[in-house]
Amino acid sequence: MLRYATRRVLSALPIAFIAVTVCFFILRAAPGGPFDSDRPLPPEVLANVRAYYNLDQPLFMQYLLYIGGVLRGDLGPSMSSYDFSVSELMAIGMPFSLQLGLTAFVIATTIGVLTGMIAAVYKNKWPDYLLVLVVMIGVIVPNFLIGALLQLWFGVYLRWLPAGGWVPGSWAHLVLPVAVLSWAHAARISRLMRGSMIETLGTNYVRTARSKGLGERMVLARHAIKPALIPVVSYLGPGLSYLLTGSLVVEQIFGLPGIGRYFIQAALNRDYGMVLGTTLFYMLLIIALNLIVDLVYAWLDPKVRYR
Amino acid sequence: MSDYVLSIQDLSVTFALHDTEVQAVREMNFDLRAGETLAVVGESGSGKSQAFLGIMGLLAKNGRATGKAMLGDVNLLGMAPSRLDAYRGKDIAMIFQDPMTSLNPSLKVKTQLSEVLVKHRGFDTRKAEMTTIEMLERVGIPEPAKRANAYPHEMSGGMRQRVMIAMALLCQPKILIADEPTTALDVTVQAQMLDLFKTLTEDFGTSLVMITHDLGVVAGVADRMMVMYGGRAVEKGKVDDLFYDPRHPYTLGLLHSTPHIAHRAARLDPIQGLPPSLEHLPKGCSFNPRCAFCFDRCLEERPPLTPLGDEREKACFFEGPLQSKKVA
Amino acid sequence: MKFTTALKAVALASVFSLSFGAVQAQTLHMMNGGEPASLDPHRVSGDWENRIVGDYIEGLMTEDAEGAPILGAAESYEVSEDGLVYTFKIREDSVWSDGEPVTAGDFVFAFQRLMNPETAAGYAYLQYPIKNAEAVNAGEMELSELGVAAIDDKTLEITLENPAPFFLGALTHYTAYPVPQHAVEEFGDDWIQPQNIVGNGPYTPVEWVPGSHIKSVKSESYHDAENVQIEEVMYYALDDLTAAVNRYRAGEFDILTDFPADQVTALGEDAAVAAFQGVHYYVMNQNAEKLQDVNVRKALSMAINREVIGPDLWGTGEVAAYSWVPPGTANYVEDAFQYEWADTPYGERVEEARALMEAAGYSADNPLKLTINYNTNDNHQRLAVAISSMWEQVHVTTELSNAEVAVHYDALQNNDFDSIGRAGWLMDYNDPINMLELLRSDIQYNYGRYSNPEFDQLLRDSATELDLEARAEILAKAETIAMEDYAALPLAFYVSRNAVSPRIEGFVPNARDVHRTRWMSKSE
Amino acid sequence: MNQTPANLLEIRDLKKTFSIATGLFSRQLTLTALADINFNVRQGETLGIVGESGCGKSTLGRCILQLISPDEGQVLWLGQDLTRVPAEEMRKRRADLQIIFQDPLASLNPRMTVGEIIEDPLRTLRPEMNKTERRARVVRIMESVGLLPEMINRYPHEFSGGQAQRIGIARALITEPKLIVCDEPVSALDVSIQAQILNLLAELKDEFGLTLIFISHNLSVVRHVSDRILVLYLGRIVELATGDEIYEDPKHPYTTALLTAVPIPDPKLARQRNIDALKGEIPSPINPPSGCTFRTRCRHAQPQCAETRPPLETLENGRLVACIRWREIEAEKAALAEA
Amino acid sequence: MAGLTQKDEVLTRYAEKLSTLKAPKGRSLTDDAIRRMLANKAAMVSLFVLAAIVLFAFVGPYFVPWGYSEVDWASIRKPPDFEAGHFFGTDHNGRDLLARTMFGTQMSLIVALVATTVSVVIGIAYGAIAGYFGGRVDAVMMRIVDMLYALPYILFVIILVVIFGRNPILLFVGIGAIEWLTMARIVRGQTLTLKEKEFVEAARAGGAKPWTIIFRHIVPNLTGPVVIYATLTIPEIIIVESFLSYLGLGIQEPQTSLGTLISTGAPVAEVTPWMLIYPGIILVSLLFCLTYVGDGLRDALDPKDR
Repeated sequence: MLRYATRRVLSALPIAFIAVTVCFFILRAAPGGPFDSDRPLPPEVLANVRAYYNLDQPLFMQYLLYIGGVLRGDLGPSMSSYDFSVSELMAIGMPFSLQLGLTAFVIATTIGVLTGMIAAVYKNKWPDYLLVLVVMIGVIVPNFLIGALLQLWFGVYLRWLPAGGWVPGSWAHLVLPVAVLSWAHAARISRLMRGSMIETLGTNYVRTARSKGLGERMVLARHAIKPALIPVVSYLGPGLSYLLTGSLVVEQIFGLPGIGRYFIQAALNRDYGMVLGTTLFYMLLIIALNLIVDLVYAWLDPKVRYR
Repeated sequence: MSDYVLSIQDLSVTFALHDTEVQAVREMNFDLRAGETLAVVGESGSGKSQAFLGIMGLLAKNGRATGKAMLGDVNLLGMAPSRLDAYRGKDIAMIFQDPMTSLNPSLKVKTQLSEVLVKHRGFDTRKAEMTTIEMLERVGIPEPAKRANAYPHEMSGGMRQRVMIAMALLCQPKILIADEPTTALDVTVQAQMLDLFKTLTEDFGTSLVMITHDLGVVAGVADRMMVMYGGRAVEKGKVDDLFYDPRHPYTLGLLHSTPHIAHRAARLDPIQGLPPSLEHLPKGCSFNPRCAFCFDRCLEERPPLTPLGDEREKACFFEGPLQSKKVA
Repeated sequence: MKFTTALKAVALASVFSLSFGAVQAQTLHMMNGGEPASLDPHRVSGDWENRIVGDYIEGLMTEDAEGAPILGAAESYEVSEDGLVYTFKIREDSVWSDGEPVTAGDFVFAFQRLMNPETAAGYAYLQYPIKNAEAVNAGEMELSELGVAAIDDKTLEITLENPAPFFLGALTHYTAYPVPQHAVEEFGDDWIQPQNIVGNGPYTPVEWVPGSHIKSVKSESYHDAENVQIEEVMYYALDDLTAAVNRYRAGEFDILTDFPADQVTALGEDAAVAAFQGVHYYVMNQNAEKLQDVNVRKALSMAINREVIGPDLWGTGEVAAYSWVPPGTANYVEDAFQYEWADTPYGERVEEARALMEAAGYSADNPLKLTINYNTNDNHQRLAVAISSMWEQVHVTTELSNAEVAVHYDALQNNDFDSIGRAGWLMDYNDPINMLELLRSDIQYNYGRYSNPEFDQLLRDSATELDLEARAEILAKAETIAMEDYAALPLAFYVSRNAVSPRIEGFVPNARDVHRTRWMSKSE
Repeated sequence: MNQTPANLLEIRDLKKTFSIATGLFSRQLTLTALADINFNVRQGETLGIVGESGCGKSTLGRCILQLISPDEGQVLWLGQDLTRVPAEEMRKRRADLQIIFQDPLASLNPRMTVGEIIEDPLRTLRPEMNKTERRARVVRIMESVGLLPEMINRYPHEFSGGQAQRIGIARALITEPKLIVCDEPVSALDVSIQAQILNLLAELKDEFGLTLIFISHNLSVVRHVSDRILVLYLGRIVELATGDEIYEDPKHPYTTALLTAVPIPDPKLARQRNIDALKGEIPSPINPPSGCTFRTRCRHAQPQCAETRPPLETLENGRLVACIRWREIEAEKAALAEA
Repeated sequence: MAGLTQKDEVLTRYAEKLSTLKAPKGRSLTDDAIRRMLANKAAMVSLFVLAAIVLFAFVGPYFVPWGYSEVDWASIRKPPDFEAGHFFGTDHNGRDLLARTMFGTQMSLIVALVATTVSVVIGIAYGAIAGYFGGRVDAVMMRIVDMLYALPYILFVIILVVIFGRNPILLFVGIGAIEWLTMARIVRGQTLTLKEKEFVEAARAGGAKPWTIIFRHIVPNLTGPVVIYATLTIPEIIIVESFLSYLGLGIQEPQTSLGTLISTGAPVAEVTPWMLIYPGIILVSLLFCLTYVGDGLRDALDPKDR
């Protein structure tokens, strides 16, 4: 299994490398630079600044320098933050983003699986309709809108929860962001789970389990859940990608110190180091989590072995 | 107290479709003696499987079984699933056609077997697993302790069906229902399997219901048989009687359709036409469009199942000898 | 290691964390806008950084509650007759927050560091009035040749290139702040990390959670500490202004330093909108064939109904701009210029403009095709949409094209745009030259490449003119020339938008939009 | 070997392996599906091929039709090696060689009407025909296989298995083939329909002068329709003989075992029968036993069976058998019968 | 050989027979699907609403008094006003919200269709090639897809948009080009199955050329899953578009889309609620309907579970 994991990671690295390379050159090809703003710098100052960031070097040299840095774990300087390097900003934002993302991921997956299962068991009865409706909101209403409305409702009108910000250790500050972030994911999981559970409940082996007189709860818990989870689990990878995308918005709306919000600002400001750093981070995160997802998958479906 | 372990009275199975209802099984009656083997023969759509799924409470959600299925003094039909679970797997067990899909692909073999003992016999896991391994050995699985730890997909079709049999027999049920247990298997494995059925039911004193479309399978193992057509039993009786002296044209047709290894006929003598759809059963006798002996009465009236003595019953108005008349 | 210190900052944040709801009376919660790029005065570039930096470092001059220059770290100053040499006396009791005295040497060190090409300070040019500054910054002269010298520990002498009546105002800018030489030399670039940082201002930063906030606490060693009321300031970084308003309304912020114009009603009485020295304008690309005709440019300008922009389009009441230099600018002639058609009713103006366009050969069938380039922003977009609709009346069809800031300004600077480009300018210091320079032919902010030798000459003349009034007249003349040339399209003067909770006192709306925390206090 | 010109098809040393890639970077496994296959098909006969699942019988059928290209060996069609015929020409040659499949519904494109399905081969193989001609022929052939021409515009899913199989047969017949490979044509059908289709095939064979290769796992069916029967085990021929010979006098122990395993629809016979079925199950073709591949399940296996692969021996009148001990076994049997 | 070769006489007879033949058209799979679809109430209601929205978006503009970019200087930021003909009110530029909502709906639909088409085209091409050629080609191609799944693709969309500007066509070709992964997987899986189907083998036995097999036998049988997935992709893309609009990377003014309208409306939900409510209602009902129609189509085309 360890060998499998290692090989998976190793085989994912080239694509990460290619992606970073492509990003690097696309970013450089993009019009505008990190120091173009409404207050342009005088040429001499600009020259100083460019020298400071090695931007005066030939492009390929810059690339080599960057890659060299990445291999040493140094993601280079951020062009919009003098006091912290990209690595430092990542190191600060990462624990938070991970906490937020994984909390949402776990909660959403759990809720999605549970609601999907309930909906499947009560197929075409009122619990099914109700759950499907509630869950659909997550897919249908854009998350920035849900975010703004929840903030307004729970933060401004009711004042039940903080409208934003982050105080370490305070769960109250995480409630709204996690809710917004999980909703869409939970919705997708729930829909998938409902479908696959309905299918599983119609399989011959569930019929076999029933014929053994196991009792409905046992049939569900031991015989149906695991196989029904298979399509759900294989969606978790792409689902995670969606979820992290959502975190860009959530971090921005709720003013959270994660790294998601850096990305957008950085892309707009041509903060090369930051864009690449964020991209790389998300990529590695997704690769890592995909690996975990695959291991879970192998556990669920014994036909898949680590080869 | 009857000597029947299972007594089915007026069993009907209906399925609610989008805007109609389809009756898959109509007014079925039969009794099963302890230790005997009853073959239920019919082509696809004859209702043979649905009848027994109905008895086991395993119909699809839109299906409903009515009538009585007396397991001793208990009526299995109309029982809440939670109560039914006390009998299913313990007193009455079932084996399905397709061993590939009937075993849970994500659970180890021993888990799927031992849970039956845990549930019905109250064994602890260890004891249940021990018993499981013994049972696997009994059904002829080599290296049972090792195989118990395997997943179904790691086994061949024959092995899987052996596992299914082992699973069904764990609690030494009174009744074993085998729904086309050998159809998906090779002839050689089929022969082994039939052998196994014979030995095990004798050993455990289990009554066996063998649902099949293959008369060859029936001939070797069954004591009595019931032929089904269009959701109804059309002929019942001892195996030898039905094979050597069929009284219903359909039974005869089936026999004539089955190729015989021992003699090569120039032509088979098949039943003409196609089996009816359950949604549009012909008026009168359901078999009338395909029947060579059909006459006016058959078109209007449905022949009831009438006893002929010596446990024999048939549902046909035609009284003459069947052999002499050729298909029109 | 920087890495570990950053983590410590987070750890620190947990220790200092306040439970939500229990707002301490003397903590000011300020929604400060963007994430600071740095706390190093030589590295920063935005007003959001200025709020933090200006609270922990004090220059020779600082701002009063109205934003006017007053003495800061200096207790007095003298200016030489020719206006070229400024001599400052630094407060005797002025110390850095670690107890080290603030010396003239710190200032010399700071100015030299600012101009050192290796520092790569983006805003160094603001201190170019200082003798040899430009050459030093370009690496053509030694640092020691910069016109800043320490006469003794507490006396600083600054020599200028030319007399600059705005120089005292320029000294309030963070580029003129001192930096603690001892700390910078000890920690290098890390002197700015919360555990190393020292300042001479009323507050000292103690915690920085990037992406979330910076916290500063009152510095007891500050010379005016007894009058500083607020004990603690939280500067929150938040890009989403709507979210900011929501959090303000949820009681999480005391001050919003910006808000979306449409939310003005949601904020009610709390909204503090004030004129702000700066102008929104449209650049007209003078190199574009179709804009060569001054009458076309005039017609375009006339056809714009500036009165609807502030009150209706943006909803924050920006004043219509019929001139280039914002009203109330210091060292200037009052009402120096205004278009003569400014008071003509809009309908008539449109008629006149249409006539001009028709004279230039345009008609409904042969419209003038323009593209308005603007940087992505809701207000800019609304303006562009509105103006394109206004121009429609004078046979102009417009295409709108937006890009984000970097791309937009890159295009403007390289004169790489079709015809019209949006721009805005906030004055760096309170002097008309800061506005008028934008149209000088040899300066890169002159995006439209307006070029008039007469105008350029007048600006040169003003630099050597010592008499303030005469200088003002020269500049006024220059403004008139440029405006009559329709060098650019002034649209509206900026306003600053703040929302201030009634709990806060001492916040005075002003044209510089500078509000130092030391002047404020907070009540329950 | 007796090579009469009446041989329509000759198979020489045919071999086919499949490589199974277990993963992108892992090593490949080789599965030998067919090896050392040699036999002839005579004009007008029906050759049955039997064996358990996985024995290679379907692969053999497809290799003959060049739907799969064999690794080695020749498929001589009227003396010409089909494995060397260029693809374009092979396509034209397909008019002569057709196939009927096991799963009648799966073998019909669900989005085409019956008429289109039956007509389809004509479009490529008889480009000279116009639409009416093609249609007329479709109607004609539909009648021949017992389908009502009114059904020409229906879709496959509207038919039952038996009817669908008739459509499949019609499609195979439309090009006027000389040889049809019937790959388990009745195993998916109900008993009563099975017989109808078998009868139909027999009729059509006479009517159109066809030669059939009839693949099935059901020995009773094969016995019923075939003139000669080829028994395959793990990709190799173990016996080839006429139906009567196979049934009455099987030489290979595997054939014997197969015969005893066949269910007999006759209760008395069935009860008498000593079900001396095979031990165990068919080994994996990826890693077949050495020597005689059947030895692991053979009652008569001796140590020497593991050493050499038994050669395919030709007996009188072209009968083939691959067992080094068949004579001894025969003697044993005779001795047993006497005792 | 008595059979077929006696062409002339026998076949002429059959040709005559053919001309008088009454052969009723059978129910194709599509007919069946349509029938099932018609029986699905939720899907039919959704389809009806969807048709209404499409009509609203594409025909509506001809019946409203204001153009989508026309500024009414008399009413800037005004609530619905029937006298002035602003049935949905106006935005902060004095533009009629009804006209803009119509235009925005139109744009969102077009964008979704373009992007979906792109994803379908790429997905089919990629999936069919991988599936049809199989083996190593397939393994490598699908491994690439697996790995691309691991990329935070929205980041690339953002980078692309930032770089190539806000050309809507380009933008949504871009989104489509990234959305194709799932499509490719579905098509590939389906192709693999179809390729092994006996009717494909039958076609080969009937002498069909490879491209005939692909276009006549494989592609038509892909329609089910492709249509199902495409209907599910449409709402997905509308959401992605609104996300980009929120980031300020959406459609170029004065053109608009539902996403843009909502992201401008959301911040002023309290001040000028009509700016959020009307486009919001349209967006939500559009997506709801698309989802139900998608579900309905799936049930209709893939009637495994009924």
